[in-house]
Amino acid sequence: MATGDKNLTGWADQDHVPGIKSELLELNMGPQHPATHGVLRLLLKTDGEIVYQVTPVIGYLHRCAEKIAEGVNYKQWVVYTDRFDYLAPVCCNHAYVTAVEKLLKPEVPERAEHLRIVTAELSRIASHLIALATFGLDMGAWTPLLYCFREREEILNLLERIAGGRMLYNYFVPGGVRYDVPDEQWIKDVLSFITMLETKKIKDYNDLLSYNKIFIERTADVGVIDAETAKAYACTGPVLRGSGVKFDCRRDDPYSVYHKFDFEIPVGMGEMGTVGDCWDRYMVRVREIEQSCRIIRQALDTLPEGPYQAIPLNKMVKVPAGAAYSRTESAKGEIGHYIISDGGQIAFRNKVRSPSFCNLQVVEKVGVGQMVSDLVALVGSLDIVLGEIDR
Amino acid sequence: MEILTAWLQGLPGFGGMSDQGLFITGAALMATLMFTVMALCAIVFTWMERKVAGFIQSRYGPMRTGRWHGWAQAVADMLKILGKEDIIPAEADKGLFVFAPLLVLLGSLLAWAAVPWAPGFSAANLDLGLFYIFAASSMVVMGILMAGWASNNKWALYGAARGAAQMVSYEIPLALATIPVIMHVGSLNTQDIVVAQQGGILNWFVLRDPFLFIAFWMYFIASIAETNRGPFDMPETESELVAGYHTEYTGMRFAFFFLAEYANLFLVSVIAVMVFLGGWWSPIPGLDFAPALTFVIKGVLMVFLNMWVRWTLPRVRVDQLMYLCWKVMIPVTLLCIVGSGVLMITSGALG
Amino acid sequence: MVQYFQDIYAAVGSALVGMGVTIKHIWKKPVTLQYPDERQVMPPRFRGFVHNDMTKCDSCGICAKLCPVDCIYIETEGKGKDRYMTRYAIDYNKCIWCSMCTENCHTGSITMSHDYDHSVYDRRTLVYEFMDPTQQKIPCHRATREELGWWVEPKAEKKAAPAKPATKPEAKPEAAPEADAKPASPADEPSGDKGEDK
Amino acid sequence: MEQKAIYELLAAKLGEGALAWHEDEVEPWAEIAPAAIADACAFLREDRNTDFNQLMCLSGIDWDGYDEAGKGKSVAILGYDELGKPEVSERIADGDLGVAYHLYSHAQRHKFTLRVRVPRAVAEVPSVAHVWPTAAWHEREAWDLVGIRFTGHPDLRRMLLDEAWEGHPLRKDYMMPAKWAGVPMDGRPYADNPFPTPEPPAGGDQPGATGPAEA
Repeated sequence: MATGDKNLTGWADQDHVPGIKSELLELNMGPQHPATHGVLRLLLKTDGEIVYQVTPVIGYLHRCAEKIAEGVNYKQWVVYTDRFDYLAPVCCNHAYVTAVEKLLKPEVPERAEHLRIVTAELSRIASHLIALATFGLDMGAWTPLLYCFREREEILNLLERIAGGRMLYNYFVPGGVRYDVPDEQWIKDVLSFITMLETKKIKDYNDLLSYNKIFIERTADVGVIDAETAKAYACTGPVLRGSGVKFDCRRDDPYSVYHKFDFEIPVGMGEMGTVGDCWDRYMVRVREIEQSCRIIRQALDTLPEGPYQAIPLNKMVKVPAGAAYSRTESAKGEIGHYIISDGGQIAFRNKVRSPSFCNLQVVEKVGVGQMVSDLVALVGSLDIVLGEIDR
Repeated sequence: MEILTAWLQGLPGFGGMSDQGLFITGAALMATLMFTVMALCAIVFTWMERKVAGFIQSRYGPMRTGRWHGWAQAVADMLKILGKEDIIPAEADKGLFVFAPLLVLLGSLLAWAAVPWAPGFSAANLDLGLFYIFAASSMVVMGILMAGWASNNKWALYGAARGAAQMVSYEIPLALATIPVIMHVGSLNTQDIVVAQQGGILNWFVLRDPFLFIAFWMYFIASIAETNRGPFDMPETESELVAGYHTEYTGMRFAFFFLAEYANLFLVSVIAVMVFLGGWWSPIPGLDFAPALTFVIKGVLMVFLNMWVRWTLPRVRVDQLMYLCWKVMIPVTLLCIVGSGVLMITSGALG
Repeated sequence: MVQYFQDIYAAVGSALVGMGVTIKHIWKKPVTLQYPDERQVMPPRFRGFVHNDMTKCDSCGICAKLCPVDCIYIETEGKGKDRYMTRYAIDYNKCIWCSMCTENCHTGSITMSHDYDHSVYDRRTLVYEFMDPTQQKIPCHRATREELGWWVEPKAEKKAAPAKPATKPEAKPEAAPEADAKPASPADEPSGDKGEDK
Repeated sequence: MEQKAIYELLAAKLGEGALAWHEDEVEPWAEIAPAAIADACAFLREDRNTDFNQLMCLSGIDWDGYDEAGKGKSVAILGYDELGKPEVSERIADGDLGVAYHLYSHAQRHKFTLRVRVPRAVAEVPSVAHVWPTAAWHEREAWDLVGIRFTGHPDLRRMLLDEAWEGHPLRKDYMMPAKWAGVPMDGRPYADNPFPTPEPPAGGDQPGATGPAEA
């Protein structure tokens, strides 16, 4: 409301009252701050509530995973990919094994691909649930947080049954998946869970949060990222789609067997305000949960019989020399792995292009001129994970 | 107060006391009572808040301390918080920093004096009771401003600035919403306001006429804002301002803010009960066997409503908060005053 | 003006809808588990603390080699038939429960237990010593193991081998001596072998 | 558009700057002279036929010791011993540094890969941050971790590491400092063998706060 129109070039830096020096207030938002989703630090220059400059400072969680990749072999590094986006680790596994398989070219069994997609989509739902939850929390709504975590807990239980881990699964291996479906009951449980999610829970979230007038007022027309900015800053995932660009690696650059499944790509339509505002990004995630449910149902209905590993677990992976960049659609956006192999068991160089890293950058541009509260909304709607930004 | 002094006079040993002595003793007793009520508020309502929040959110809340549903959790928390190290930031304005929590506490404590607990039973039966309550509770805003400024913390300053703007603004609709009732009663005396609502639920001011009904909800919304609770917890906004004006406070001083928040919460709830919801009168006429208990139960229900709202709604933004106050609530409350007045004239109530 | 009243209506309406959702939940049974009293049943594949059955281990060292975080320490002495393991330790400070050590163990000695609840007061107590060389050294060479009755047939499949009863009671793994120094810490052996003495 | 055709367009524009086209790889790539990379990117971004409006990824690479036969990672550091200390060889790393650009066009739906190689001594590549704003952070990261200086970058500070950090970790000859800002950087403080061993455990190399576990 009060934002945007004012000329932002140093208005507050001038001395408006003779003799009284006025300057912008420097504010350290983070690294320990409830709204920064981790250890992100935003260096703000504000004039009262209006933000004039945002400088993200990152690296507090830096582990130099890319250096570690040069010391562990291809299979061992799968466990490190779990730790990038720890809210959707299966998606990260997927990105990595896809890249390795691009060089390795194993015959990945159909069943493995289906299982990969089921778990990756479950993981995506879990991540989106957290995104909704924490975004709601940033907007001051506590209760949706707990509801979303309740549903996420169900997903964690399901993934725990198939993969063994609760949060970090290490489920994929180059050439397949680690374990088969535990039992038929698991498939039934997944189906009943997604039915429950589709029919009941999403309605609850919508009633409680999405269509709440206060929530709409807080998020509509706030933090608008237009399509051109989104593309120029290489935003991907729900951030790009929230800006109205219909792009999804799963459809436009298909990997795995996503081309077999029928699903829609929700985009921001500016229902409550401008295309590309926080509400659009939020709503894209809600709708993606529904689409992921559709994919899971199709993948489980057509789950083929057969092996689930092309390479036995106890066989070392030796990747032929070469370089390949592979990208997949994670919950946060496009994860790219650029693997340079020198023919050995260990990658020569493994560059990770993480979606949150690129998505966060847009804050520098879009955050200017917002109010402090809107900046919180903006950062929340980008749904960043610091584990993946700092790597 | 009169009841108390009369009761004191009847006690052995107090009979020979002078009136002045009786008054002072009675006042001291009353103050102790009020402070106890206030401390109890904080303890009971913290527990209640956690339980309400818990059950709303599909969980239990505290379950361990004291066996039954963790009833002793709030007591344990209080003890813990009192035992914590008291930190005053090095760059803080020490005097103000120490004084601010006291002022906040004082603001909410003073207002308790005029609350009518039962027929004839209030700490001070003032003719300007309602006015006095609003005047006293507006001291809180000074405390908050002081706390934010003295902390020498930018987040605290933000919280204080927001808090000052919010609380000063919302006092207007808060007071305006009660004016129709005052017009009906023709008195600011809190006892009189309650007495005027005798005769069952239909005689409560909230159901007297449609404008009063709207005024009640306006009062309710303004009271949430006045107590700095969600969805209007601008001064604290834990996701934006860390903890707002009390970011730097620890231990006992933080406990004062905490105490004041819950005391204020109960205060605005009992004022709502007193002004709109029939005070100590029970909904069914003739069943008024425990006035004070009825009063407190109604107050607790109002607190529950407040908590329910808090744990449901997202927070508004600070400019939207001001918009809501100045462009929605003040016009609507003014409309209520006019409308209620017109109804009074047409129905011949003034006649 | 119409917009103004529509907004007020929408605000009140949506707030009431939301409050309906929350009040509905008050009457539902909470989903929380009262943790120490009620516990979740872990699925069969659950990866808890790593456990090594010292009667089966022949200290081939594959687990240590495959561990992405190098948290397994194996020390041996001697050569050939006289090669004995003197130390087998897992540092749970580092362990990431990835299960890579278990899937390549050819004797099936190292497994992921279902034990997850393992708080300690000192990080040092999380380095678990699975054997005490002063009590018993474990032979590594196949011939020696066969001779002493330690030999375990390698797993035919990847399925977990059936648990073999311990042949030598004195060969039971010894808990870390640090655990003794801190009686307050609940430093149990992270395994199914609950009955062992410390 | 075919990648080959894109390269031909680019070669026609750049002339000398386009060095080679590597067709028969898993992922074909064009080798560009370092000086021409900014022009190449600007061209690919602006040209209607190519229209590469998204920079998917920008990777800094240290090519030192790259051997397609898979022999050895680096000539400067042979490997790491048990305690994570590097075994340093006689030879000084002298391999090239490189940058790889992965481009994507939303409109045309095609991808393209560019690579540049610069000698280790003069690791300078023109920045493409003015072409794609997203490159700014990627380039900062490449500077931080690989040590490639991007000329013309608006704000070339370290991205992930502290401003005072020494060295660039993703270089093949990088050695972790034993101590930084008073914090010991070498690991394994808890894994001492608690049982009496023939040689007494060296207590000196343990960080002060976390002494060795004594039996």
